[in-house]
Amino acid sequence: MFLKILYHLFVFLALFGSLMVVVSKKAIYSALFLILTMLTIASLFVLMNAQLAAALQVIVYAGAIMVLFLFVIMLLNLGKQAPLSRRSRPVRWLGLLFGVGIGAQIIAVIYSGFIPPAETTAAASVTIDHVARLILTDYLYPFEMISVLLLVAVIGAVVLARRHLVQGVETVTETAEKAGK
Amino acid sequence: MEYMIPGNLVVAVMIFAIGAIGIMWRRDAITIFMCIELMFNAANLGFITLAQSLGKPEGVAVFLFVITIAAAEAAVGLALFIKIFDDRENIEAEKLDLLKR
Amino acid sequence: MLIDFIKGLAVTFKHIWKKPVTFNYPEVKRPQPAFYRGRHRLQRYSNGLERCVACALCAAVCPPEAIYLEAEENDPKRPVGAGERYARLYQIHQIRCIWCGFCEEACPEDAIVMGPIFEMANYKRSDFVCNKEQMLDAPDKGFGEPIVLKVNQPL
Amino acid sequence: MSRLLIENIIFAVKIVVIFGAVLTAVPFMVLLERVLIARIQQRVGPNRVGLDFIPGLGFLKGKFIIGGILQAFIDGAKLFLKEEVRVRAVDPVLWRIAPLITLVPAIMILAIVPFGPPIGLNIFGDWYKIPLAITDLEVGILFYLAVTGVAVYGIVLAGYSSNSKYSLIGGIRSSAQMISYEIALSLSLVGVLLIAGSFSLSRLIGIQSEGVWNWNIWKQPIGAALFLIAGFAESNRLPFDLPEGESELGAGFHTEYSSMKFAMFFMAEYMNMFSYSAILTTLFLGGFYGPIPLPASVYAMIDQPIFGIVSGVGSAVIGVFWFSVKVFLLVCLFVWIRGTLPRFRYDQLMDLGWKVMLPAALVNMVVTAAVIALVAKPISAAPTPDGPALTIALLVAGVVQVVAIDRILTARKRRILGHAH
Amino acid sequence: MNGFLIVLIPALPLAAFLINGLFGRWLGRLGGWIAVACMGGSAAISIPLFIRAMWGGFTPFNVTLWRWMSNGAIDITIGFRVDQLTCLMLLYVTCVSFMVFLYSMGYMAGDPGFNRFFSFLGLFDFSMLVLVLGDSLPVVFIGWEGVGLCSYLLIGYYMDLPGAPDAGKKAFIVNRIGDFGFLVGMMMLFAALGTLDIQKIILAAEQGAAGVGPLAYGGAFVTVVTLALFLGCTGKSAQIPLFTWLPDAMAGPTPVSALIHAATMVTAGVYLVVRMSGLFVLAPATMTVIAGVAAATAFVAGSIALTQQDIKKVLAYSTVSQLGFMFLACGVGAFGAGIFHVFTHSFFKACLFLGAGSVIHAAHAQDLDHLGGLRKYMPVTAWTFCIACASIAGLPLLAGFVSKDEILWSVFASGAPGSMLLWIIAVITALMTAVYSFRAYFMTFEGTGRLSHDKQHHAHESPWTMTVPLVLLAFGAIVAGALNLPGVFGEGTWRGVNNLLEPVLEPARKVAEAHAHEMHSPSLELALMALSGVIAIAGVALAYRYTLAKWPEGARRLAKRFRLLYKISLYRWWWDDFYMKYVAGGTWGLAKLATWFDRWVIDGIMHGIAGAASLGSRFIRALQNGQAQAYVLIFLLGANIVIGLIIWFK
Repeated sequence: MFLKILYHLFVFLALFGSLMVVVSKKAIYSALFLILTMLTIASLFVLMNAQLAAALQVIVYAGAIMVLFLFVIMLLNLGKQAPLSRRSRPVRWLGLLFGVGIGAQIIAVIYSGFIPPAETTAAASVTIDHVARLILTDYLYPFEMISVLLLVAVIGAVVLARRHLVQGVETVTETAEKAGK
Repeated sequence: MEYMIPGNLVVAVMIFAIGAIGIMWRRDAITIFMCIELMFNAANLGFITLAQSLGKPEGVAVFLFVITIAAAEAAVGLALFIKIFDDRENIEAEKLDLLKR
Repeated sequence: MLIDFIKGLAVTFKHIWKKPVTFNYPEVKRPQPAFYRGRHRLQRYSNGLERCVACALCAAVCPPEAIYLEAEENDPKRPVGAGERYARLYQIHQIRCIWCGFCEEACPEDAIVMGPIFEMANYKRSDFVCNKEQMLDAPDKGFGEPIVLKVNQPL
Repeated sequence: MSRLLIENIIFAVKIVVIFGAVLTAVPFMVLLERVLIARIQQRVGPNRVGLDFIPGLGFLKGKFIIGGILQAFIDGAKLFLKEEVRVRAVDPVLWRIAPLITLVPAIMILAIVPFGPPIGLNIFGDWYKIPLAITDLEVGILFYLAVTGVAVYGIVLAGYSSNSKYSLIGGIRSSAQMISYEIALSLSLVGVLLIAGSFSLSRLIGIQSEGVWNWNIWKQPIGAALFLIAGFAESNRLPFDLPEGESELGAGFHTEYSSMKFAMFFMAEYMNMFSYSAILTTLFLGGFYGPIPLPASVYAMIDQPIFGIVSGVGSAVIGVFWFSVKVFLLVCLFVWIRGTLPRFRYDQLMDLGWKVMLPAALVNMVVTAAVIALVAKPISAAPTPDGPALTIALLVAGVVQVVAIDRILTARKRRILGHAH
Repeated sequence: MNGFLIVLIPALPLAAFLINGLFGRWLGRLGGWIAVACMGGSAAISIPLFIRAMWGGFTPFNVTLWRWMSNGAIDITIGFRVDQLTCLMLLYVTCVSFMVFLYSMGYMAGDPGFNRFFSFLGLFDFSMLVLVLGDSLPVVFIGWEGVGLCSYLLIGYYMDLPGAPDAGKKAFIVNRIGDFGFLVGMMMLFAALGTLDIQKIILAAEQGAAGVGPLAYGGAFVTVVTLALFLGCTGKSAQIPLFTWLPDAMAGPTPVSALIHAATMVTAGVYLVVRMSGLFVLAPATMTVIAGVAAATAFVAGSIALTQQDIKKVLAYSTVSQLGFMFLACGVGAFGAGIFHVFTHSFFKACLFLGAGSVIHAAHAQDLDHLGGLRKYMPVTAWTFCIACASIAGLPLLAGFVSKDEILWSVFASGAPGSMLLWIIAVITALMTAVYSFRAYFMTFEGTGRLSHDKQHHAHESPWTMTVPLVLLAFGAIVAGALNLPGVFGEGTWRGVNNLLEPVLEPARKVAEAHAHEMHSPSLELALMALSGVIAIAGVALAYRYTLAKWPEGARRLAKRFRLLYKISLYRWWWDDFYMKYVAGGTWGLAKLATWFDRWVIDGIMHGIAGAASLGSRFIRALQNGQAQAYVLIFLLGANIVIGLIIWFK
């Protein structure tokens, strides 16, 4: 009973948060509501006993990605945004239409029995052990590719940031290094 | 547990739809980016729900991949935004239409 | 590099066991050196007469013009000061004063000196105007004989 | 009374007791810091409001700490009673919740810290085994990482919402610093996790149970050092207190805060210090186990049920004692380092995080994994300490790494400074 | 013999590599001694292993180290296979390597890159031992690539000399071409069998011999696979057409030449063919190709060696020629004879290279025209060189005689298509072998000294670290033949290597017997043996006549009389020029053609299409307004339609 109330609270918070992401005027509020949504989704994971997923969701999304977002918002000092121009209005309303449409369609798919019914008797719980074995055996190549992707992303980010440095100031250490040489 | 499976999936779909609509409703690129993250999250919720209910670790594995991709995307995307901001003092998606030319 | 770090830690660790170098202030006060330029004092001769002759050199030399004095003729029968005149009113504005010590230098009679007192906090601005009575030494703290000036003699 | 209800009540009591104990400890940590810093700087330290205010204890006046022991409470009272000043330009909502977001994660970490071995309690004829930790999660370490990851938002939001340049710079610095050191923090723990083969804190303590030689610090010297340094960075303690940076930023992110809200930031900093010490103790310093294990017969004797109500009190007391001693010493270490090192420059901070700590953590991870694979330790189900072979191998690997890092850092320093000296 | 010791065999050279590579700067000469000790340790493990395999009870076994990667169909473990063939290979690889290490202590003394050299040597030996020990093709391939890399590093060791880096690159690139063949063969095998484990492949091959499975006898698939694998072997073992790297590789230090080109790397190809013999015999076409290529290589390289001026070049072409012999034996199905020639060859060729190195070390000259009469200065080198020459020339009863005669006999007796032609070529090559090897010996050590005065003054015997390996190797060059006396002396104990390899070669033998031709009589074998002895002696006599007795007028007249042949030999059959002009130049011309084609044909089509598209896109351009949001909108529309269709058709 208690869990059920909690569950509905989290569901409400998740939907509310995601709605506010779209509706909020200031970027920073959007970001904060996004964090709220992510945390409630993590809570939903906990309710489903997926502790690993919950922890990773918080660590990676809330702990790293969203901090980056906040960092950029603060760096760019984004305030309230102006309304869309006249030209974009049809896009906006059509987007609403199609968005609602796709949501309705997928929900229809869910209830039309595409998804296999859950095994009501305690399905074999998914532990870290299982996931680790799976990733390092069957999903080894995706795993390696993801690693390479991360590496590429890191290099890309460094390159993007680096050119900025070369044109502008150099760090104190670099200056000192040059002086040392 | 049982009430969670269709419930979570429906929630996931709704969040997904909200994210998709948000992409078209918002003006600055960074919020659009956040809406994409929202859609990622919705997908994650679906994956984990199915993984837990069917007892299949594959869902969690895919969840891990999604998270990693999101992280990579955030790093590069935000770096790009900073560069764009340096270049033209705003990051409004409407004005980023160089692809047209 | 790590050794340097450990050395630094060792230095601070040693300092933990050393005696504090600070004073437990209100109870224990740090002795001031003789040349400390604290609040002004007005000195006397050993016979109890004030040294100040109200020449106003101090007021003239004072850079922020913090000294104000009014002179008065000495009554020879009951002299207050040793000279022809004495300061009826002698005020130093301590908020204005910059503690430069020029008054001390300028005084021909060694009447004004700066003392060791440094606790001068007050609650009202008006209390910072220091009067002669606050600055004068006690009558028995005087030293030296007054030089007898001609102008002081009855003609 | 159903068993479930009683267990929940025990749970609630544990939360209250632990939370209360740690919150009470915070003022004393402030006092400890002030006294210790004073001693390092050869000052007397707080000695005004002491026990001598209590009638009959006047003779204590001016004595060492005793004289200032109430300072902690007086400080608290001052902060609570002060007038709160709110600048009109702040973003009110964010400005109000920022201190809360800072404080709550600092407290949440306590939920997974094991303070001592479990005790048994007899309630209405049933024996309950009560572990002296609020909960023992399967993913305890991940929980810890998640909570520390969230903690940054308080500071960032405080910086942003204050609508002041200094605060904003403090917030930006904080977020960059957190991102940089979070990775090293997480990676520094991987070695320990590999050794334990689990995320669970109880298991991590279990493998360190038999004496000082089983403590993880011998197996993971680099991991422990990196965790400590990253802990300094994450809790904004002195060599890394750039978000506050009094001399350049006023007070950084909390420039515009006063009174109770400032007190929350203040408390959060000390709570963080406490939690880091506690986690470090648990992961690397044997947790609540003493350096030399007592013989089993002694435990059997002191753990006997008392009045048929509680059992295991003896070992619990010993455990809490050792835990407290270790945490106390680590807090002293925090203060000691604060008293020793000057603040980093910003580029040095980034340099250290990305170019020293991250590679060192990665190398440590790989080396640890390789050593474990070579010594071929099967992951056993029961949490038992490993044989000395693994410890010695990892210790050797760790020492080699320490020397290598030292040489590399020295060479770097020489290269940066030139060969002037 | 447990797994730990087996792992130690490659691990010790690896340790030598790590120690010298990481701490060499501080260890100095001690690092070299450590490397020698490591290699000695490997040899000390290998020798008893071989003795047990040869005379004691020995069953092949596997050592599985760890699972490398496991993903769906791919399941690769890092593991070692120790069988009779491996034992034999281990024996001479480790022994010769040990000699070379020891020798290098003297030869490289005082070189600025001393420890770098030893670390490379260690890595090289590690790779070679992995190659030999690997139980599956990927592991073998690791070693295969490892020796390729190390040969690049070692050949280009004198990186400040003009030719060395280029020679290193050449070796590397030419090897890559061969490796490509190896990779292709490996992938084809994997695609067909789903495994790369050598034993499983051989098992599948045995089924193939019975006409079952993808590896059916004489099928196109098995032919292509074996040809691809053989392409790898031609690269690594310097066969036509990929042999040009080997002579250039003489730019490396001489011990490297001894190690790489005598005993280890170049024999990898032969080893692979023998290891996969069960597979190769299934493709008679491939066997014919191998035999043909090998005979051509032997002949071409032997003829080139006749006229080379550089002592190391002579030895290099001699190596290529001898490798041709080995492949010739494999090509006619006599794998045992081939591997035995590898074995004996490693001793006398290592001895020759090390002797040449000793000469270079002492005389600082390597041009035969400037050497001569060195025997009185360096008697040990001279005698060992002489013994090795006699062995390679095939003077009766020496190791080289035994193994080469075995090959000749196998070729003669195989009855394979064109075997008589092959045999004649082989005999001529054997004659040439005797001539060029003794030409090198006579011109270096006998006759009048042609050294300049100051160099002659400095000529001296080498230090003990260099002479001891020479003596040991010369000893090997004499007695190694005793391990496998010709079959005519009976099939007993002394036919050791053939008996030893019997279990390994059994699948191949079964196939061969199933398709057997007639056998020849022992008396014929004896006769041929006598013939090859005579040929060898004749070769020596020829060499004596033209390099000592009638030097230099006789040689000059000979060159003038066979002007064309002389030119062919001297200019190395214009192989390198051919490659330069037609392969490199052809590529260039092809590129020009492609440029023209690209510019006028492709671009023309492109421009046409583009024009059409730009006309057509006038209408579509309205959709492409450059706004990401509009694109997302269209994407959403598409998703709507797709899901709608799914629901509709459900």
